Amino acid sequence: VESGRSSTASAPADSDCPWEPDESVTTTARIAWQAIPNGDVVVKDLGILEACMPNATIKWVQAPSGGEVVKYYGTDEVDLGLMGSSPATIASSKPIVDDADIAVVWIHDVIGDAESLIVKDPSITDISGLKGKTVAVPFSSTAHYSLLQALTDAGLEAGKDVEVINLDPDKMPAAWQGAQIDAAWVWDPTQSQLLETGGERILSSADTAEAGRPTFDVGTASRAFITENPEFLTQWAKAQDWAVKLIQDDPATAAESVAVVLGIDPADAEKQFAGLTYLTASEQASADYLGGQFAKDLFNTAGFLLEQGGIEAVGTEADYAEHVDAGPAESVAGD
Amino acid sequence: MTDRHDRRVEFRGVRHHFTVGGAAVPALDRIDLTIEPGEFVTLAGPSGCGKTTLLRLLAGFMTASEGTVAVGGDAVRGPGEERGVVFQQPTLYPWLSVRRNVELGPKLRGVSAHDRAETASRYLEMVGLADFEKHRPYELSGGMQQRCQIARVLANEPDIVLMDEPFGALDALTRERLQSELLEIWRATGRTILFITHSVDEAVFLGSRVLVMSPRPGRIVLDRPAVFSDGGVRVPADEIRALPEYVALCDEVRGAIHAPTAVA
Amino acid sequence: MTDRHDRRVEFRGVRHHFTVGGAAVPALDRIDLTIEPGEFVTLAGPSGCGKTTLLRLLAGFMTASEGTVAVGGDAVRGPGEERGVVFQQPTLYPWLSVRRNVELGPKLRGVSAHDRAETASRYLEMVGLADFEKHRPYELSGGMQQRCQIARVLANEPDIVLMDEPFGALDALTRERLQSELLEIWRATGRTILFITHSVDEAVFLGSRVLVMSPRPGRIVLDRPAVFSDGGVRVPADEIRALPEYVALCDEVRGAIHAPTAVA
Amino acid sequence: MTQTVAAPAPEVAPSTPAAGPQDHRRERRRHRLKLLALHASTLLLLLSAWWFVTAMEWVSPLYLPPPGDVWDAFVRANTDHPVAAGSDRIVRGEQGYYLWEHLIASLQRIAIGVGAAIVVGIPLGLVMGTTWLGVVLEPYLNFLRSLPPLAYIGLLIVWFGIGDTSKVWLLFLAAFPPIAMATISGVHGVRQDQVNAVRSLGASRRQVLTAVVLPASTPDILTGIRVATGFAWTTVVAAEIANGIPGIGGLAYLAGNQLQTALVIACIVVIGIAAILLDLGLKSLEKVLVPWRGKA
Amino acid sequence: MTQTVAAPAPEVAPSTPAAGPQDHRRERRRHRLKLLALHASTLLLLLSAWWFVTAMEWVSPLYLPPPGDVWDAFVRANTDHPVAAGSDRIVRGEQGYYLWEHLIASLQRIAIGVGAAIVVGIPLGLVMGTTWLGVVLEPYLNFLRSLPPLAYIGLLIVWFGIGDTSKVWLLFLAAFPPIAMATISGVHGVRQDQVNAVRSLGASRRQVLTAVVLPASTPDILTGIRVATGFAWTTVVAAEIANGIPGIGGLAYLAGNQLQTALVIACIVVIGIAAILLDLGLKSLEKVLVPWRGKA
Ligand SMILES: Nc1ncnc2c1ncn2[C@@H]1O[C@H](COP(=O)(O)OP(=O)(O)OP(=O)(O)O)[C@@H](O)[C@H]1O
Ligand SMILES: Nc1ncnc2c1ncn2[C@@H]1O[C@H](COP(=O)(O)OP(=O)(O)OP(=O)(O)O)[C@@H](O)[C@H]1O
Ligand SMILES: [Mg+2]
Ligand SMILES: [Mg+2]
Repeated sequence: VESGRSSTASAPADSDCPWEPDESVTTTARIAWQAIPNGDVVVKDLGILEACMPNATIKWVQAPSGGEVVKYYGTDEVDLGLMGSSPATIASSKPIVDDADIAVVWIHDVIGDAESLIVKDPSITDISGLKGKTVAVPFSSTAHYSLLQALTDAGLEAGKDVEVINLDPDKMPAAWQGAQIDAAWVWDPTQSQLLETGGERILSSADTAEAGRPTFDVGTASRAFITENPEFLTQWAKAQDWAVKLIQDDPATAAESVAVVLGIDPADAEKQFAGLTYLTASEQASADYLGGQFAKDLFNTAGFLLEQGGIEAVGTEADYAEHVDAGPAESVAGD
Repeated sequence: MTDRHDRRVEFRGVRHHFTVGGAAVPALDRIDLTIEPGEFVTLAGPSGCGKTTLLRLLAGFMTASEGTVAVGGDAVRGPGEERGVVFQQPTLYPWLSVRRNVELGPKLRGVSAHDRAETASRYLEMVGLADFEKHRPYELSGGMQQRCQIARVLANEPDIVLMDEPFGALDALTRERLQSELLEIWRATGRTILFITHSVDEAVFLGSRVLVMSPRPGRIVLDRPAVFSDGGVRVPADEIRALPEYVALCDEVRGAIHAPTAVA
Repeated sequence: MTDRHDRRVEFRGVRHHFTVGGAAVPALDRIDLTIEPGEFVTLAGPSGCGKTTLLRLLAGFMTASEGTVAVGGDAVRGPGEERGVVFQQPTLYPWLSVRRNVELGPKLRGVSAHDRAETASRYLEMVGLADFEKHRPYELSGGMQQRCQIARVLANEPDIVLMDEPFGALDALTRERLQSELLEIWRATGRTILFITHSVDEAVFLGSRVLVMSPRPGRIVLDRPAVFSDGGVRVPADEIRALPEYVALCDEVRGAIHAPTAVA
Repeated sequence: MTQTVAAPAPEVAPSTPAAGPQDHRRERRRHRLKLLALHASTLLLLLSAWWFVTAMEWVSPLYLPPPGDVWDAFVRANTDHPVAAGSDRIVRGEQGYYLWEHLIASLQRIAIGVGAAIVVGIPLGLVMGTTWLGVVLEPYLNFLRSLPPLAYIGLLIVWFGIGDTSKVWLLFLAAFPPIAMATISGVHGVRQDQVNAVRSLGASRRQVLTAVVLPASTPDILTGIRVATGFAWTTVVAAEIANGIPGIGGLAYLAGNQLQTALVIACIVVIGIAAILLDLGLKSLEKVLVPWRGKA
Repeated sequence: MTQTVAAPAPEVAPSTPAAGPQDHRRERRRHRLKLLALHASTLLLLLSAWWFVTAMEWVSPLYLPPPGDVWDAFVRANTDHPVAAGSDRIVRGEQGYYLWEHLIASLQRIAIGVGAAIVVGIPLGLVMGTTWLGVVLEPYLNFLRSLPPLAYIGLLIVWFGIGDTSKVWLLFLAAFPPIAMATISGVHGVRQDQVNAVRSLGASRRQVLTAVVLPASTPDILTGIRVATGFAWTTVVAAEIANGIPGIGGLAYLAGNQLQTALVIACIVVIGIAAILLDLGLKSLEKVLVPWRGKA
């Protein structure tokens, strides 16, 4: 059995390139993807890249986490990859920055209600009520970052006032059912599961974003690859932009693709769109995001991560700006 | 437990074959044999004729392909403590010392530590291994292993003693000592003994009944009573061996073993 | 390879003790012994006196605690194909058929399939196992296993044949046949043979030199030349056994084995 | 499963009464039928217990879905089906492959990994069991066999990429220490006189290994291979977490992340059954290769 | 590590020339020293190879940091230190525990898990190896031992919570199949005549097991325990992924997620050394319990 077969038994109707294909791109691109409901998996499912760059070779590599994607960069196994903003920050900071030379070229989504703090006891209505309780979160994830941020903002110290334990999302319902945990900061499908079994959402990443600590799922690329393959990245960004618009304009169709890749129900997939904010190329290129603010977000995240371990030192804001490249987004936004 | 004097051994129409590579290899042809309680049966026959097979059937290690083996009227369904077995190849437990090997049977039967130590000492003394009681079996010579095995079986005081060439690896002196010890025990306790040997002299000297088997597939071709081991005839061994009846029986046995006609 | 006639065996001041539970158990006391090439040395002695230990030292399975064992002038440093060993307890390979066990030596030496098949057939025939060549060793009787071992060693044509009670589990007839076959081979090839036996008759009948060991720790207490196995004396076995010299030597050997003084 | 019938077991219990040869064969057939019935009823019992537990809602279907759901997931994973009821987007199995294709992919990896482990582990075990190399290498072997796969999969990816090669290496590294250890243990259990005998026949060092030590250790080696294969199965998920599609472990991992418990359990059952069948094969190999066990 | 010196090995090679008893002791001391030197030099060689590879930057420090970094991480993990250079927030070790505390926590779990596996696995193996129960249960044992921990850890959490109990259960479930299998294999290798002999001495079924089958299988069982302990070590990360602090596997997992490779490797080295020491203990147990190996 060969790997790399497309998911479809019958090809979906619109697997043609939505615009004029660029036959001049002949590069080989290895793309790390993750099972997250955003434009990336829509592009993958519909074969946009393959259709729009018929002479390029696209290899999709499924990765279990952003940390893994960073490692793949370190050993030159991939050229592009999706990761959360935390791993992206780690990858842009000492010491990892010496080994993985990447830039953020795309924001697949801004995490909103997709990751949220669910509490079991309905009488707890805000985060300060968690004092003395146990909260589960997958460590090193964007959710972990958001939780710690929210706790800090509420004047609570993890480990002292609140017991924060590492738990993978798929284990959470079990611990929840057994009353082993009082709350969890987690994403779908576990989030919905906990909500269904009587949990209440008291905070979400949307709130932390408002408080100035946004979390993202970002598209990254090796800087060497960016330099050598500008056309590829243009086509790639075009595809991502197209997918973002598809999610916005025709969520049902996009949800179908997400459902196929994630192996879930399209209705669930469509529901999950609501918790994430998708940005078009022009929005991304603006000063609010890749055009300026995003480097600051990385810098802020780094300052926070330093306390948590994982990085050795926080670079300057300019250092982080080097690892943000709005070029591909701009090239599409300019169209 | 059945009384000792009911322990009659009966082979009824016993045949046995082994299966080797799909083919049946006959080992015992047709054995009909009754051993009365208290008999000292010696069994001789050419190498590979089926002596061990017969003994193992009676021990309950295998089931005959045909016919029945019964002890005290009950078909043999497996090994039992009333039938002690001295194996042709010493079968001792390397994880136990010589003494503990000998004590094993009484211990399994729940005999008190003191009593079984006494029993073991007696039999270890008898077979000349008192000095070696702390050794492990693999630290004994071949003949010593055989003696240890004999002590182990006798210490368990089985009604029927099955011995497969027990004295085969012993020098003449040790052998003679053990022969007379065995006779002593037999006379004193009236146990049934089935004793396989290659020595015609031993067979005639010890047995109250001498059997000879034909070459494979084994049948019993000679079955003679013998009286030389009988307690009544308390004569020195040398003199017994010089008796004309003794020499005659030896010759008869030797002739039966060598008879080429015996091949069925 | 050293020429056969240089294979003189020398024990010089050999002592050996085993360590059991921290304590030293002496097995061989002080052995000084030279065996000339072509001698047929028979070795007798009470059970546990150290015969096997002596043989294993020469075989190279162990190193003497003291003194040296040399063959052809070179100290023995391990087993070698020029010294074939028939073990006291049959040591055959259960994953090989009887025939392949016998063929093993020639095969290891790279003898062609055809030649080794021929050799194996000859020796299997000799020990009477031709019909059992396809059996596995555990499908043989005890005596048959011993014979298979003998065939295996002889088929490898070692210069020095070390045999530890090789005929112990055989009936008289088979034993006599193998005795004369062995003598035949010895006379024809001039091999050196060290032969442990408990049978005084066998020792005297076969040996060109008869040794007797004292009880543990073993020393050599009797060392006599014998001529009865010599090719020159082609007389029927019965007549040899009736010779007064024969009877005298037997008595001397028996006396030496039984001598209580021998305990050092 | 009827193969297990002939399993050699020391007759600790009294044997059955005497019976003629025809009786014997009939007896055996009856025995085999009885065993089949036993197996079937055990299985049925388990299945109904499962069904009962879920029907009573003692365990949330999130952890243990009813057998019916698992069956549905199994069927779905083996067919082309619409992505959702009513949708006209037809997908093939799960993640683009039928379940049996996922299984075959994993089986291939296991076959190569365990195959290499056998090829490397047995000679290594023989050498380590018989020479000073064993003393030197043993700590490293122990080190290796204590390492969590998670610990070194990163390094494997560096060296062998994220394709099949690194997965096969992971399975190899999981499978070969038990084989090497079993071989060493087997070697240490070889009767010294069996080695002496063959050396007296003139065997060289190499010949001692091939002619005696190897065959005498075969029972232990086979047990080692069985343990190693089982271990490889448990490692297949770890190996396939990264880029493991097609692969039944990778599928189980992805499905687990999506809380699709029925599919996870379908995968597990398939893995388990495949493992049972493989092990039966290895066991019958044992019967062919080591007929002398317990006899000599 | 000098313990391994006395490892029994079939003397495949020619033995050393004859020597007196005093010579012997001196010889052995010399031998021991030689081995120590051998071990030390092998280790040194490995360390310098490691250092060289990283110094030449052949492998990214993301996967294999230089020995110095690992040492620093090790020291840091065993001391109170500021959370980052210049910060005045002092933290204790890593994740609030010193590294050795993490190790002890994991060791406790392994001890309980493997201990229970021994207590359950040996009797189960004995029974399965000698009765019809083996035939019935074997498929399920094989099923169990093929399951990836990931597959059932969810169920364990449902039943036993996210505390130590579920972790110990996971370690138990990993450790007991190899022990049971090794026992079964050992039972099948018991010489039939040894069983016959004890039955002729009047042993009951139970007594046959305790007096003969168990001791005769001891070498296999010990190998099984060694294999199982190794498995338990490899499983400790999986067991401690969920809420596994303190625990050296949990620490390694978290450090891996944070791409702190030096700390991961420090954990791994500590795990490996602990495993080597544990295994040496088990091996010397073997020497005490089974002195007859290879002799009878
Ligand atoms: N397990 C077995 N499988 C196949 N054949 C066997 C088996 N055991 C014995 N035989 C065969 O059965 C025959 C009789 O064997 P048995 O051991 O009873 O002989 P024996 O009279 O005791 O010989 P010996 O005096 O040499 O011990 C032999 O031909 C032997 O090959
Ligand atoms: N491996 C061993 N460990 C300890 N002691 C041993 C060992 N092998 C032999 N012995 C002791 O050495 C002595 C001589 O043994 P050996 O086997 O040489 O006797 P033997 O003359 O061959 O006796 P037999 O005629 O009974 O075979 C015996 O007392 C025995 O207990
Ligand atoms: Mg016999
Ligand atoms: Mg001896």
